[in-house]
Amino acid sequence: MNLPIPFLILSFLTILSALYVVTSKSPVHSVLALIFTFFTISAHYVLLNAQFLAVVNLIVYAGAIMVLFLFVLMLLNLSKEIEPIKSNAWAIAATISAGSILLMITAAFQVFGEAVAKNPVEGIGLVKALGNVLFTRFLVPFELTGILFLAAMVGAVLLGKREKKPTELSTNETINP
Amino acid sequence: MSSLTIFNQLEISHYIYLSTVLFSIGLFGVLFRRNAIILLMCIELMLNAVNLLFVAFSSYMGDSDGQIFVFFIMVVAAAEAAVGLAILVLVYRNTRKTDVSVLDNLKG
Amino acid sequence: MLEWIIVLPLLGFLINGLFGSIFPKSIVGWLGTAFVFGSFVATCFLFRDLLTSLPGEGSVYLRVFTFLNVGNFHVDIAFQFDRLSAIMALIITGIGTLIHLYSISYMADDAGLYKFFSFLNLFIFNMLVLVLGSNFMMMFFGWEGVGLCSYLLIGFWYKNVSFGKAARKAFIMNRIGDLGLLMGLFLIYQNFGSFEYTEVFAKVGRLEVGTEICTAIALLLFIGAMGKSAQIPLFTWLPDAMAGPTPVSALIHAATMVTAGIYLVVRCEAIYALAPFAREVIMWIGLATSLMAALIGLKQNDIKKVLAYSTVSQLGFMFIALGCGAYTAALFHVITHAFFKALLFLGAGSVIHGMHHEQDIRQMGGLRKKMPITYLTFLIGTLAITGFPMLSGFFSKDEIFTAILSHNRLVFILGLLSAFITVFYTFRMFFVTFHGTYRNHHHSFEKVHESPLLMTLPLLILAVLSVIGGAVNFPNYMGEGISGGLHHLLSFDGGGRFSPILIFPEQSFEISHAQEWLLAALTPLFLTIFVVVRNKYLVKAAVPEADADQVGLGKVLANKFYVDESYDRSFVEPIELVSDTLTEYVDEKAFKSSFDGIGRANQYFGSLLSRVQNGNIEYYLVYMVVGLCLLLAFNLF
Amino acid sequence: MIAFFITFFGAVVLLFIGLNKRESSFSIFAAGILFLSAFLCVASKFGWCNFGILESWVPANMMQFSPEQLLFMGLLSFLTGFIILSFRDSDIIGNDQLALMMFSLCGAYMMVCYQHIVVLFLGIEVLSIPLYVLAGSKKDNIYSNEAALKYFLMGAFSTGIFLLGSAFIYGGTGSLELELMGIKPSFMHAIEGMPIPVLINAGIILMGVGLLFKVAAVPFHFWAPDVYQGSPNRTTVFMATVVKISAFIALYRLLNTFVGIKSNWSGWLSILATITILWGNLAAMIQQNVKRTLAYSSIAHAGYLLIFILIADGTNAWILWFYGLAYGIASILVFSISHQLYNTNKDDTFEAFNGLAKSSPIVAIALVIGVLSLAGIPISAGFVGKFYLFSFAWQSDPMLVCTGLVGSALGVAYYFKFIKHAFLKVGEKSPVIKDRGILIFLVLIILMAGVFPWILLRTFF
Repeated sequence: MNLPIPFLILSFLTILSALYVVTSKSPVHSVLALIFTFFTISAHYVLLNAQFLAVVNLIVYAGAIMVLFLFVLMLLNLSKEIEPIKSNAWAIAATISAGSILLMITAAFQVFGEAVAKNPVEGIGLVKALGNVLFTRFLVPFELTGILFLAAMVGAVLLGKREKKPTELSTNETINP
Repeated sequence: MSSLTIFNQLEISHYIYLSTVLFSIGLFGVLFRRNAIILLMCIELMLNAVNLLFVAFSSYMGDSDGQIFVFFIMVVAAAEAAVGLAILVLVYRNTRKTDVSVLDNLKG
Repeated sequence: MLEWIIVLPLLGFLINGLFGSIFPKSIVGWLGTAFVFGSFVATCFLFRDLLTSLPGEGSVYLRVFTFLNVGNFHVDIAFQFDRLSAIMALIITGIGTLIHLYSISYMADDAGLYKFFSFLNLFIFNMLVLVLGSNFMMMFFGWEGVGLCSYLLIGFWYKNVSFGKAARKAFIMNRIGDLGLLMGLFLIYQNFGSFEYTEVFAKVGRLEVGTEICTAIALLLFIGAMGKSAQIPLFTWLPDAMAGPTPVSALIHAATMVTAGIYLVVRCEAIYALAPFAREVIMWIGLATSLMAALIGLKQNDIKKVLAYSTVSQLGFMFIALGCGAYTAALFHVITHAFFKALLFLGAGSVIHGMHHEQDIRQMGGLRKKMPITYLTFLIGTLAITGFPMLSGFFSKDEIFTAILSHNRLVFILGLLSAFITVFYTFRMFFVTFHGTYRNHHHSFEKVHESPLLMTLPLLILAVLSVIGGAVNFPNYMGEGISGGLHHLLSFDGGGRFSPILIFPEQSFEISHAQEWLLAALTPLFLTIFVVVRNKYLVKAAVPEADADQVGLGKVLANKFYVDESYDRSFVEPIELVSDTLTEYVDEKAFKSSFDGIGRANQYFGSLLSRVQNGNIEYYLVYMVVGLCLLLAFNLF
Repeated sequence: MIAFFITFFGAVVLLFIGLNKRESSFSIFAAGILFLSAFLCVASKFGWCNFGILESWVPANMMQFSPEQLLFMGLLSFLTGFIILSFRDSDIIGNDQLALMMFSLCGAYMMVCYQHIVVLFLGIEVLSIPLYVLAGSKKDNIYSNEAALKYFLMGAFSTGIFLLGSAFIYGGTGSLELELMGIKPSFMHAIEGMPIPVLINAGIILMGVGLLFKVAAVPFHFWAPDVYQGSPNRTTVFMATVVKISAFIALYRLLNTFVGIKSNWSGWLSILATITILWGNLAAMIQQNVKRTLAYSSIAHAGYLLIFILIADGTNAWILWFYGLAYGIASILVFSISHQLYNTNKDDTFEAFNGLAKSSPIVAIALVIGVLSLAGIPISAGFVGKFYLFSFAWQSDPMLVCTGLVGSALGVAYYFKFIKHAFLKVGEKSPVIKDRGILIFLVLIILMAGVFPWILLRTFF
């Protein structure tokens, strides 16, 4: 196990910030920590030679989705809300449940090992290569995401608009990244 | 390129463990927190752990399907977040709360 | 002709069910009766052909269409009118017609008259499908159908009263039986590749006696029979079913549906012939049921409950006969039992009608003056069920006992005991109801009236049948009955008779002269019991105790004859004690509570599960993750 | 593919023509489109018409339109058409909701004919996202809100689990294509003593759990009763029928890929099937609320269908088709009657059925037939479906069949509650039941499939 230093540091930061996301009392802090986590994950993508995804990850997740979260937090004025603290029993139950999943999977890998052949190909993570695949092989699913977005948009509008005056939409929920 | 040299030193098991840990942290958050927005964020964290794993496998096997899949996951996560937040706002409008444990009228 | 037998009741159901509400009330009943009568006439025509035809001919097979035909499955909707189904169909449509006729008057005041008649017609239809179907699937359809009708008709008068518990109990017991039946059917299909009777029995015929698979199938089918025919331990639903209108009790819970189990066993005679162990089980369970129900019947005060327990007891006799391999005797008893038990139930209905819905025999007494026809016919029914010489019950019981005697002495003695108790409780009911003085305080004696002609006519017809019904199958030493008796109709003598019936020749039950004498000597014994009962309930006019004060038995009896006391001490008291014990501990506590227990367990588990479903999403998520953990742990390590 | 086009563009047209208007004619339009799409599916199965041009640009390793898939798509489209038609008078009819339901149906199509996990994943999401919205579409109703939030949170959570599973499978087998995924594990299984990699084993479980959530199998069913109860009736019946059936098709196709290592997943799946059957039936017995009872009954039906997944061998998908048809039609029938009764009585317990036989006997008979079909009593389609299922399963797993039989036996107790209340109790109100024509048509389908099942199967399979 000689781990490269950059991987170690990045992983450490990722896990640390992820833990902060789930334990932080303030929702805004959680959001910020989550954005930081996304940055570190993007850095992992760079390590893995997936440059395009690294950028997309930042734009989509950190740039759009998390802004949406922040927006809703601000809108509902939840940033100050102190969440009722759960009892210790809950903490224990949650820890045991999540921990046993973790243990189970990692222990299984320890026992049986994993069989993934290392066969890196130069440059598959670049826009050109990915775009080529996306618009040939994956054209159909790509088109189908259109249905997904349309459905999500119609749904968000339906939930967001006010009953009395159907023409007036409350804009905030209908934003679609 | 320096990232390539680092890449050559990495083992796939490192990424499997890292993603599993991240996934479990997200899972723990889902179980532990009560605020619906935080729950949603924890789910996003779980999805990111999966993304990381996909990218790692994809790079290791030299197969681009994994990275395309990640692309689709991001797309779906965005749509899901939009609808999820809309539902949340709706619930907030009626109950003035985002605490999931308050909503337990349906049971039995 | 065969199609009309089946279609007519269905038509009756549809017409009454769909348009009954707009017909005038007077038409509805006659319409329902007419359809069943039409079916009866059709059955008679076909039966005449069967009687006059040569052995092996005369049976009718009607394939309507193929129900399932995919892959290896092949199930036809097909009907078969052979000698066994002919007898059953005659009982169903014949008794059915009489009971419809009776119901016209009995149910005249009911608002849901059209519903009642359409359900009755539907029942007749389903019962006919059960006995006329040419394969196991058809039988199963009918089986489920009669269950549904029984459920609807039991609950017919329950309008607003909650009967959840009783219904659930009846349900669970019947479903346990159905489960056994279904699994038996699956086994049959798996092993013989078909559901068609002829094909299955042809394949069964090649197996050897004692083959395990036959024993398994036989036992599973018998579980089904237990449920429908109310045998231990699935019998307690039948007394509860008496809550329905009396004609329903007469038709479904005495004459027809409950004998479906007997039909099933006789139909599968080929399988049972190869499973001696299963037959032994059937015999002992039949014996236990017959004894226990008879003992419990001793202490019942509700006139319908007495009859219900006596039905269970008589069904037990039939199963004893089946266990001995005496299929003809069992079927014979089905026929005579249908006559006299329908008669008794309808008589009881007439009494209840005359008494303005009073069912407690302690509230009756002296009714013979007011209801002469009912009294007379009821007397005939009572004599028939107790096996009074030369009445129908005598011949069928005689045949059963002959079979038992040549099979197993211990069973013979215990069966005899049960028959004696039958005499005891039937006459007890009879005397308390019709003799003595009137004891009801709610209605004056003047208001008690004889039932109208529409109700007494079926009683008279059934009474005649109960008297002469034995002629269907006279014992050999008295010459052959109608067309040579049932043996002639059913048995297999290698001469190419219609084969689905009794593939294996029925053993003949030869008994020695000494044993014949023994049987003959039983008559005085019966008379002795008759005298005892007469003494207690008629001469001394003892009124059965209310449930509350069953202790002071001796005080009730006047200390007239020492012999009476000794009879009581030596004979009556022990039996009544056993009966009390059985009623209180075994029936109430063990069976009822164990089935209530199943119901309660369901309830308990159900509420446990719904407590898990507490509405809080956090718990749900934890449960899901725990489930996931268990799955992973189960599979990965 | 034609079904996709028609359904999707139909929904888009509906969105445009119906802007800010609420009319029940939209429902008829939508149902017409869905019946057309169902018809075209069947037509292209029989080769009456050829849409090869449309399908030629779909790579065979993404989606596949075999006759079997076409029939399943036709079934789903047909059921959705009936749902829309029989709930025309739903108190909130919006063209947007109809469009969302049709989008959701597009997702169901994807789950039927996927050949690549990406399409399956997109299908699940396209199916679910409109449903999250539809569950909460009674916006001022707190129960509806709760249902939406519960469904959404748990659904998103299960999506995460599903994705982790597919990542594992991807790593373990090196591919995301359905055809290629199964090769490696079966090959490894064939070699003596070679363990199946953890990645594949765990991946199958995790992906399976993602789909088992959608079909509401115990212990991933907790959302079902609550969400079914809280959602608007039309959405509930859509969830109980179309969503469940399509998820089963997806699960069936997914696990059938790994049929080479069946011993690795059949164990836990049969345990889940047992628990699901018992749990669903036991919990249903004590319910008073009609929708909750039907929700638990649908959980029990999921249990029976899990038995199918265990016996599926690639040639007997017709069992699933037939069972789905029988279950779907009967559910729509019972749900729509109870919906209309609810509209009259404002009572969602069994008391709402009181006296139905007297006030409208035809509806009561329709109800009886629907309930008998759900319970699996002869001459109804449900019986035939169960019969096929159990007799096929009997060869391989008699214990499971016994559980199934016990479950059905328990089931009758609560199904007969409907009949008891409709026929034996007296009700004060006489409900207004519209659309008897549709009810009678549904009854005819049930009886037809129950009495002449093999004609139906011979025609289609």
